[in-house]
This record gives sequence, structure tokens and C-alpha cells, in this order.
Amino acid sequence: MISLGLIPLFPLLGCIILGAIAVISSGSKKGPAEGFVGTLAVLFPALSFGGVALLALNMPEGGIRETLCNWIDIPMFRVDIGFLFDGLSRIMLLFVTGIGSLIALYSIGYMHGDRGFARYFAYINLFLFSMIVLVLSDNLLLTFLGWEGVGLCSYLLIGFWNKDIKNCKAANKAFIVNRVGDIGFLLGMLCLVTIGGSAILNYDVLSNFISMVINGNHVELVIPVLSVAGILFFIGCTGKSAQIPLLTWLPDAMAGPTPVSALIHAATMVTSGVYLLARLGSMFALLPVVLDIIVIVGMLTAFWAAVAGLFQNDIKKVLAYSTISQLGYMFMASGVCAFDASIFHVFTHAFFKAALFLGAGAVIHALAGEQDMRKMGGLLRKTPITACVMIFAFLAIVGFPGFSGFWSKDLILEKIFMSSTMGQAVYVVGLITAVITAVYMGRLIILTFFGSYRGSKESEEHIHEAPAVMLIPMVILAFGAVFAGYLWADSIGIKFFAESLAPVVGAAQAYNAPAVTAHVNPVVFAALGTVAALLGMFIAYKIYANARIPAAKGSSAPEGGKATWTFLFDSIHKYVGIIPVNVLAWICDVVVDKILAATQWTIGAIATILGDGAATFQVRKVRLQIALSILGLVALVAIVLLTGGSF
Amino acid sequence: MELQAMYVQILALVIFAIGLIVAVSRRNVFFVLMGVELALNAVNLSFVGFAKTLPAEASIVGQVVPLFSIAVAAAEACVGLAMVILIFRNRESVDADTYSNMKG
Amino acid sequence: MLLHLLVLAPFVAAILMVMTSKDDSKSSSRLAILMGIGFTAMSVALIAQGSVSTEEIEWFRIPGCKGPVYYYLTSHGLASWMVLLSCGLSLVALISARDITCRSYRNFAIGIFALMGAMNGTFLAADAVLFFFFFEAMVIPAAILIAGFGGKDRMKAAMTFAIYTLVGSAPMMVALWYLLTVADNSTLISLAVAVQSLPEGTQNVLLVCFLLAFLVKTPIFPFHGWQAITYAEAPAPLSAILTGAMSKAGVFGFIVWILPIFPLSMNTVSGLMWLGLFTAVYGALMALRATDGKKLLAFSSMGHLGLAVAGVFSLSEAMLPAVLVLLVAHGISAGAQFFLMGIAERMSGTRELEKLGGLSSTNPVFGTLFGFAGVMALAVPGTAGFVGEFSVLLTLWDMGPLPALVAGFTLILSAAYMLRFIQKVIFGKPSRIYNDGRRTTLLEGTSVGIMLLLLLVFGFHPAFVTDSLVEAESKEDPAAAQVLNDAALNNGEAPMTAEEIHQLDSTLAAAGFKDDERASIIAQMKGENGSEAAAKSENSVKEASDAK
Amino acid sequence: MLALIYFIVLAIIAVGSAVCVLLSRHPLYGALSLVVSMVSLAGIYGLLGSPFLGVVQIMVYAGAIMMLLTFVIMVLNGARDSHTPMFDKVSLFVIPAVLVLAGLVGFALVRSPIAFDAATIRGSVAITSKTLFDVAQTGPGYFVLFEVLGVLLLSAMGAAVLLAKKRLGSVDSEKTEGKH
Repeated sequence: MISLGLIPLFPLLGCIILGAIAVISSGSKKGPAEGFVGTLAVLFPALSFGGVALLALNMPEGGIRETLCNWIDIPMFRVDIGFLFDGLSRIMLLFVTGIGSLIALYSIGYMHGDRGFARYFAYINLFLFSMIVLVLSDNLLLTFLGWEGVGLCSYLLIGFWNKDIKNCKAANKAFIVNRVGDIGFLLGMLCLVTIGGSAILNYDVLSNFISMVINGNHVELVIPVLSVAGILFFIGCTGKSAQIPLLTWLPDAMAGPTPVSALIHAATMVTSGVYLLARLGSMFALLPVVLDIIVIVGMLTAFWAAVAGLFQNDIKKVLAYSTISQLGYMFMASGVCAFDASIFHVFTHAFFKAALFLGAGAVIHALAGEQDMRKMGGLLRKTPITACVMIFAFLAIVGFPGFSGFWSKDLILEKIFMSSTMGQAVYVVGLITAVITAVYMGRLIILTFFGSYRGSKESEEHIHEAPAVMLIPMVILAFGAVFAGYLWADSIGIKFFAESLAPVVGAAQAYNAPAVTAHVNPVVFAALGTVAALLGMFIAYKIYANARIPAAKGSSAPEGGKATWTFLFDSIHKYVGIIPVNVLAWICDVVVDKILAATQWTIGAIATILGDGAATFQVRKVRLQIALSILGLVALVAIVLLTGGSF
Repeated sequence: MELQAMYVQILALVIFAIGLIVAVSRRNVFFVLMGVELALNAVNLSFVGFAKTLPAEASIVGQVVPLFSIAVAAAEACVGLAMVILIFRNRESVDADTYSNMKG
Repeated sequence: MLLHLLVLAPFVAAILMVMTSKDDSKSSSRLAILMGIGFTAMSVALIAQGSVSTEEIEWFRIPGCKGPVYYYLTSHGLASWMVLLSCGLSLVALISARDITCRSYRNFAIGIFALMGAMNGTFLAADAVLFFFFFEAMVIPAAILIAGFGGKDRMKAAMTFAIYTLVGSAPMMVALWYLLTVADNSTLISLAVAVQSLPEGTQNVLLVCFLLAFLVKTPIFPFHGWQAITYAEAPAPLSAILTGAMSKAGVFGFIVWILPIFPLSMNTVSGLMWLGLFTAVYGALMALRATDGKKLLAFSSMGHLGLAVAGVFSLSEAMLPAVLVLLVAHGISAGAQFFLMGIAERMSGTRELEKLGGLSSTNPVFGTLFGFAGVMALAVPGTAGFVGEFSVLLTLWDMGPLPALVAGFTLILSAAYMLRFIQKVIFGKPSRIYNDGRRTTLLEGTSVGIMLLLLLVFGFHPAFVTDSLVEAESKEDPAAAQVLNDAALNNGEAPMTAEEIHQLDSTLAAAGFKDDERASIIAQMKGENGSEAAAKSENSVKEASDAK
Repeated sequence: MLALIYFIVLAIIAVGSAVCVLLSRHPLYGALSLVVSMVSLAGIYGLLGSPFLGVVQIMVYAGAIMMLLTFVIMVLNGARDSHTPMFDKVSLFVIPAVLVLAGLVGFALVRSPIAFDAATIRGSVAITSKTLFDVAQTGPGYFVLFEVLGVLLLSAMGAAVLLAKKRLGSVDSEKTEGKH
């Protein structure tokens, strides 16, 4: 059995080695050998994946717990660095390291010839380290380390091409918006600490505590504090997982290299919010108000982002909004306490969204950096493998029967419908969103791969299929996109996935299980889902297959009413966050500081005037000075004598 | 009539006053220095006079301090005269009022 | 012995530097760096040594006071870490000044050593007058260095700095003198006893006088007028020392002198805490608008120290380790940032953010160091800054959610300005021609790298820092240490320790639960515990309820 | 009674020669009057029972310092300033001011009860030097102070040489050295 500590250690080692290579080679003209760097870059995540796979096969029922050492030990607060490998972290780790390794492989092709080749892989390894720590840790504080760590890597990778200030700004935005959420996480932890001391940050202790509270019928006593903590944690999740209201950073994050978008901003990092909800499931299960908020936020996000996805021209932006929308589904599932379903969707989503992004990356690569879909078209013949991968992934995301998305999405919708409160209404919105999903994804596929090429003639010459090193990961992911769903094919009775998660989230789900089990045949849900997908695809075909695409002019950003919708939350942020802060800063800088400076100046001026006044007495005659001081002495002696020394 | 401690102090006071007047009102720099010496002498006298009003052991202190004060006066005179020489070389004058190139 | 060496030997070193050649900056720099390494090693040894004191040597008597002034040094966890900061940052300053102040390195080194001696004296003094002496003495070499080696406005900056800080501590001198006429001598305990016997009005006046000195030194709003211009105009290595070590003297004063001497009313405490928080927000907002790189860093330091002061006046149990870690982390990271900004200024000849940019592409090593220093200043978990800020937030949470919320807000703002800073300096296209001949030297890079590495080490194992405090506590109170150990032992096996149950109990009580309800909840926990801790906790809970 | 008569005579000489200093035109005359004043003060020291102090007074003050002064006056030909008035506007209010000061202090002095103590120690050479150099007797003693004084005199001499060096020879340095 290998130590749990080794799993995050591999990517960390990789990061250090690659970082050293990057720094050392920065002076040289040529840069390090790409083959060597690429091998190292893939080796460490792959080792880590191997370790996880080994552990996953031999995992005992209760999971593996391992405390490495003490981290923080001060009065009132003591936290250890410890790892917890159970059903939940097993699944998360498997696909994090697996997809991470695949995308590292893909990046070798994608980043070929870039000046920051080694630096890029150092960041990727650092990201994997943080992500592994996030999911493997056994307490909230260590999770927070990974949580901020992945945010940091996201920042570094979005701003990877830092010569362009626009990328830096997007990176800054991502980090700051995430910071807002992180503060929520932080305060949530503090809130928990007030209830049960620092030990409660440990997941096991927390769930023990919750079960104690339930057994002792003291639920209503702790609910006020726990609700506050729950809401704070949820704010943290909205930041990391790009939910309303902290979602504006994700579309901008597409400024980074495409493999990064696939790995961080689709498959792994953005799903850590869902992971956290599932991890704290036992706590959230007690808090109906918070759960309702989560459902509503998830629903609104899913719907809003799906509509926004319709308006985008940039291929990566479409995928970004689609990610937000899918994350909305996952939150809806969490909100009805169907944590296993939400994690299942995280799992399948990781495959098909990564495949979509990698496909988009291959397209962009083929078109030498062009991202505007209005300038694409007809690529099916030029890049057939990429097109096949993307079409498979497309079928998965829209929930075409048999593909992975079908299983997970329908599962979520079913669970939502089953939940007692306002389940039906949410279900309807979810279904409508599914239709819209099919429409915008259909639009993406049609604009990109069908019709005729709309770019310039000379660029058409250079279109080529991606190299094998990029294609292999894509194909593997496409397989995943097709077959990953069969781990929990409810309708045909495979429940492997649910069973492996049950030890972790089972209790929470049981606590909040719907009181009335509606007797609806699962096949009905499947049928409705299929209809929604087909309807969406049909609409997309009708609208876009034969429509004349307006020629691309200027930027790929949407305009007019579409822009209002797309940038709705940007403008809300602007008015709620940025402008007030700037006004405050202006007041501090221009008003308060100037007042202080004026006060300071006034006091200084008074002192100067007094000093000048005194200085006029100082004539350039030494004897006169002495004479004056004798006079002063006389006066002093006289005063002392006259007052009898009592002065 | 016996010698009173008061008389010594009054003598010291008178000499001190004269020394001060010499130091401040005369303009010749040598007189200034001499005035200072005079005043210092007066202070020494006052020390000894007061020392004699104290009982046994304590009285010796007042007689030792003037020794130091004399030694310091010697150092002062030494440096002061050197400065007078230096300034005289530049100014060709012993009038203290002409020595006024201090900033202020 | 070590204490005497750390306080007095820097002055000897300064005198030694006087004797070196004025023109041969190379050999004098070697000597200076060698001595700097020696002092740093000594300060590390001091931390390893734990709490020690020297003998009380009678120094002089102030007329009108009962007791003599002692030359009396003592070190404890907080002080010895501050000494490490002062020595370490001085060393790095001596290293990086080699290429900045080539005019007269010797004089610079003399000033730095004198400053270092005075700072060490401030942190180690156990006698109030001695403390005050060094506290004032710090200003003089610093002001002279600013006036001699600063930027364009150096005279103004030096004057502002000297006048502001000296005037700020003048009331403290008067108050101290008054206290000495009442107290037996000038050690901490007798001062505290003396204050107890005074009428309340007098106490308050004295408190204000003492506070003023430390508020100016830290600086806390509204006494920060000297800070931005001083940090901006001072040579970068000096700015690093000023912010990394000297400004800590203010916070140090709050902890070591104000808290033990004065019986603070609740209003004062919370007022000071809010003042600290306001400073934190204010500094962050000012940093958001700053256009000068060093001013930005100055305001950022002000914000962090405001947070530290707020932490101090939360008076929570965890206050001391929290603030200590925060101070150490801030000292190292702000110091590193100032050094790097100095290098940037050297390469570009400007501090204006708008005129900088693109340094990471022209000078990747510098860019990497700068970027990481910036990121570490953001208190990303895993760095010492995170441990510090998180634990300070924890202490603030004790005072209620609102202070913690405000502190959280400053963390967001700090991300905003720090990222903007990083972006403006190292990212983008190179906006000007950089003087490549003056890029980062190996020694500089290594020393800054070591500082960043230390931040990481302390971030993952803050016990290096906090243990120095624990040891001191356990020495004082063996019983408490016993309880602590028990708690630590139980923590491994049982989900909740006695301490935590006790805390839970008080929380529940605060939430308005009835006694029997509380008892039943706690009974639940004990059922889970099933260890000795349970019995202990029962006792403690009983005691607590009895006390009520 | 006899002591009083001696005292009055010596005091008259001291005050009279001090007034001579004030009124003499040429600095050389002033210096000589000053020597007279100092010698008579030395006599008063002897009268008061501090013979050692009196001897030192004569040796150092009247002997060394005043010699030095006289020497410098003669070297610089200090008589050249015959055109500067003896008194001027400043004197006009300094003299009354000092007189008033003396009056005030004298007034305070007269009212204070001081008297000679019968048991005072006679400041003979033996006792004074014992006080000065016996470390064991009175705590730290004056020994360190005495040594510091030696350093002070040495440095004063150095400073004087440095200051006066340039054109004139070192006129003044030899004398002070002897005192150490």
C-alpha cells in the first residue's frame, strides 16, 4: 500500500523540477528541450494517477485515513495535515489525475514552440497538486489550501500569455472574484469553529457531530449557526464553481491556453464547489433554507448561462457558458440533497466537457488561433477525427440516449422532481434548459463543422488535423464521454457509482430523503429528457443549418440586447462592487487623506511661523544674546523670590 | 566679631557679578575670557565657603570639586585662546562684536 | 551574553565600518555582509535559546525618581523573532545595497548597523527607559540614511519622518517620566503596579500618551502621514527594514508595554480594534489608487499592520501566536517586495506604475521572484501570511462576526491591489528600455529566494514560529501546560477535547440555551468521546456553571 | 577676629583688582590685575582651611592660565584695539541687570541661615589627595574622574595645537601639558 502523501507529492515534485528548469533556462535563447520537459510533465501526473488507481482498487470500505503531521497549533486552534481517501475522494481523484495526465499529454502538442513551455507545465503540475490536496484532505482548512491553490494556478494560467494586458486583466478578475468566494469559505470555517472548536474542521468529526446533534434531537438548536456557516460555504462554492452571483470570471478565463480551459475551467477546478457541497453533505442536509437557496441559484444559473451561451460567437465562450450551465445542474442536484447524482454529473461532465474543449483547442490550433465561429465552417472534412470527438461529446452533453450525459442529467432531473419542495417547477426549468443546451451546442457544432468554410482563402490552405499527441487524449476522452455514464445507468440497473459513494453521502441523503416517493416510472424521465434533447437539436438544425451567418466584423463579443444579457452580472458587479469600492478609495485618497495632509501642513506651518518669530530675536551679536539671557535670568530669580519658591 | 560663612558668599557674589559684567560688557575678547575666569573663581570660592558649613566627611567634597573646575578651566582657556588666535588671524580684530559669521 | 552582543555589537560593527576605506566599497561590503551574517546567526541562536534575561545593571538615576534605570535585557518569543527580522532584513539590505548605493557603501553600512543595534535594543529592552531610549534612537540613523541615500524628495521625507515619529513619542516620554516618579523602578511590573494606584483620569491621560507613540510608529490612521513619503523616498533596502522590522516596534509596543501596564476598559479595546480595522481598510483602499510602486507597498504594509493591531486588541487567547505569525510573515514578505521593487527601480529608473511593465519578459528571473513575492503577500494558504491572517481572523471572530467580515473585506481588497501591482510591473509589453546591466545579481536573487522559501516553510509548519511562545507559557504555568498536553493527547483519539466541549458549552450558553439542554448536548458528546477527557470536561463544565 | 581682619583685607584686594580688570583699558593691565585677584583668593582659601586648593589656585590659575593669557596678549599685540570703546549700549543695561541680579541673590542669601561648622576637615594636601586617589574609601572615588580629566586636558591641547597651528607656532600647547 502506498502512502496517501505520495499522491500530491508527485505533481509537487514535478512542479518544482519543471519550475527550476523554467527559471534556469529563461536566460538561454533556445529554451529547454521540449521532449524532455514534456516527458517529465506527463510523467508526474501519470505516476500520481497510477498511485490513485492502485489505492482505488484496494480501498477498504471505510476509506483510508492518514495524518501526516501537525500544521497549525495555537491556543484555540489546532489543525493537522491529514488525508482522507474514501469513496468521494476516490472518484474525484481518479478523474482529476486521469484527465490531468491526458491534458498534460495534449498540451505537449498544443504548446509546441511556446517560449514558456516549461513554465506552463510547472503551473499544470502545481495545479494538479493543489487539486489533489483539495479533494484528498481530511479537514476543511487543508481543503482551503487546495481551494486557494487551484485559484492561484487558474490565475497563473489564465494570465499565462502575460504580454497581453487583456489576459492579465482576465486573470486578475478570476482571482479577485474567487477571493470573494474564498472569504466566504474562510468565514464559514470560523463559524464552524465557534460551534465546536477547531477539531470540527475535520470531516469525520463534523459528521460525527452532526449525527450526535440529530440523535439528540438538538437540530433546531444548531441550525441558526450552521445556516450561517452553510450560506458562507455556499458563497465560497459560487465563487469557485461560477454560480450566480460570482460567475463573471469564467467566460473571461477563456483567455488562457485551451488545455487549461479544458482542465481547470471545465473538468476539475470549477467542480470543486460541487465537491465541497457533497463533502459537507451531512451538514447541508440539516439546513432546508440553505438547500432551497442552492436549488434556486443552481436553477437560475443553469438557465441564464444556457441562454447566454446562445449569443456567443467565440467557440470557447460558448463552452464556458455551457460549463456554467452544467454546473448549475450539479448545484440543483446538491440542493435537493442528491449529492451522489451531482458528483456523477461532475464525473461525466469532466469527460465530455474536456473532450469538447480539447476539440475546440484542436480547431483553434488548426485555424492558427481563430476563435470566432463565424469564421469557421465545414471543418468536418478537414479535421474529421476532431469533428467526431466533438460530435460524440456533443451528443453526451445534450443527453442523447446512451451517452454519458443522458444518464447523469436525467438522474438529476429525476431527483429534482422527486424532492418535495417546489421540485416540479424546478424540473420544468431544468428541462427547458436542457432544450436550450441542445440548441446552443447544436449551433456550435453546425457553425464549426458543417456548411462551408467562411474564413479567408489563404488561411484555408493551412488547416490541418492536430498531431497524434493531441488526438490520443481527445479520443480517450471521447470514449469516456460515451461510456462513463454506464457506471450508474439507473434505468438498466447498474448502480456501481451510487454504491461507491454511499458510505460518504448516504447518511445525509437518507436524512433528507423525500417523504413521499412519487410513483413515476424512471422511463418517463428518460423519455422526456430524450425529447428535450431531440427538440433542441431539431431547433438548432432549423435555425442554423441553412441560415446565412452574418459576416464577422470586429470583436466576437455579442452586441445589443445580447450583450445586456451576457454581461448582466458584470454590470451588477460593477455597480455593487467595483464602483462603490472605487468611490470609497476616491474618498479616502482625495478627501480624507487631503484633509489629513492639510491638518499636518497647518500644524507644520504654525510651528514654522512661531519658529521664525522666535528667530527674529536672534541677532548676530553674541554679547547682546548673553545680555538678553541675563535679563531672563534676572526675571526668573525675581519670580522665584517673589513667589517664595512655590511656583 | 568672627568670620561668618555669609561674608565669603557675599564676596563670591560680588566677584561673580564683576566677572559677569566684564565678560558681557567689554568688547575686547581677552576681557571676555578674563571675565569668565573671574566668574569661575567666584564659583570656586562659593564652593569652598559652603563646604566649610558642612560637618566632617561631607566637607571634603566641596573642596575637591574646585580642583576639577580649575582643571576644566585650564582646558577651556587653552582651547579658547587657540580659537582667539585663529579668529584673530582671519579677522585682524579682537573686538568680539566683529565675530559674527555664525548663521542664524 | 547573546543579548548584550545583539544590542551592543552592532554599534561596534558600525564603528568598525567607519575604519574601512571610503572608496573601496567592495571590501567594505564584504566585511559588512560578513558581520550581517554573524548577527543573523546570533538572532537565530537567540530564538533557539528561548527566554533569557541579563542581569539588571544599574545604568543611571533620573532626578525625581525613586529607583534607578537598569540596563536590563530580556528575550521572549515575540522579541526574539522581531530581532531575527531586524537582523535578517538588515543583512539582505546590506547585500542588495551593494548595487544601489555604490556612492558610499561604507556610510550606508554604518547607518544600517546603528539602526539594527537600536532596533534590537528596542525589542529586547526590559526596562521602560531603556526601551524608550532605543525607540527614539532608531529614528536617527533611519532619518540620516533617508536624507543621505533617498530619492528626489529625500530631505523632505527625512524631516517628515523624524519630526513625526519624534513628536509622536514626546508625550510618551513625559508620561513615562511621570510614571517613574510614582513607580519603584522602571521595569514592567513596577510600572504596572504604579499605574494601578493612580486615579482613573490620570491613567487615561498616560494611556493616551503611550498609545500615541505606538500609533504613530505603526502607523495607524490618522497618524500615517509620514509613512508613504518616507517609504517611497527611502532607498529600497532601507524601506524594507523600515516596514519589515521598525514598524513592528509599534505593534510590539502595544503587546509588550501597553497591554500589561494599563488596565484597559472594554471601550478602549474595541475602539482600538476598530481603529486597526479601519486602518486596514484605509490602507488597502489607498493602495488601490496608488500610482507609485513603493507607495503602494507602503499602504499595503499599513493595511497589514492595521490588521495586526486589530488582532492584538481582540485580546483573544490565540492573539499572541496569531499576531506573531502575521508580523513575521509580513516582515519577510513586505521586505522581499521592497527589495524587489528596489531592483525594478534600479533597472528602470522609475517607480511610476504606469511607466513600468513587461519586466517578466525582459528579465524572467526577476519576474518570477516578483510574481511569487506578490502572490505570497496575498496570503495564499501554504504561506506564512495565510496562517497569520487566518488566525487573526479567528481572533477577530471572537469579537463578533462584523470585525471578521471587515477583515475579510480587506483580504479581497489586498488581492485587488496586489494583482494590479504585479500586472503593472512585470506583465504586459516592455514599455521602456531597461538597464540590463543592472539586473538582479545572483546574491540578491538567492537572498530574496530564501526569504520566499522561509515564508513557505513557516506556512506549512508555523510551529517553528509559534513554539517559541508555547515554551514561554509552559514555563510560567506548568499546570496549564499539563492541561494543554492532555488536550493534545486526547485530540488524537477523541473527536472533541475537553477544551472544545467547554467552548461549545459557552457558545451554546451564549446562544441562550437552558442548562439542561446544554447538559444533554454535552452528554451526547461525551458518549462519543468515551475517554478520560469526558470526565475532565464534565468537571470543567460544572465549574463553569457553578461560576455562573 | 584676626581671621576676619585678614579676610577683609584680602577681600578688598580681590574686589579691587577685579574692578581694575573691569576698568583697565589695556588687556595686559587687566590680566595683571586678575593675577592679583586670584592670588588674594588663594589667600582666602588658605584662610578658610583649604591650603591645597590655595596652592593649586596659585599654580594653575595665577601661574599657568594667566601666563598663557598674557603670552597670547603680547603675541597678538592686543593693544591695537584702542579705538573700541570700553563700554557701549549693551553695557548700559547689562550692568544694572547684573547688579539687580546680584542684589536679588544677595537678598536671598542674607536671609538664609548658614554658618561654619566646627568639625569641618582641613583640606590639607594629605587629606585631599587621599580623597582623590583612595579608591577603597568612597565608593567609585574620584580616580576615574581624574583620569578622564587628564584625557580632557590632553585633547584640549591637541585641539589647541590643531586650531592654532597654521601660521603661528604652537605657542600655547606646552603650558597645559604640564598640568596633567
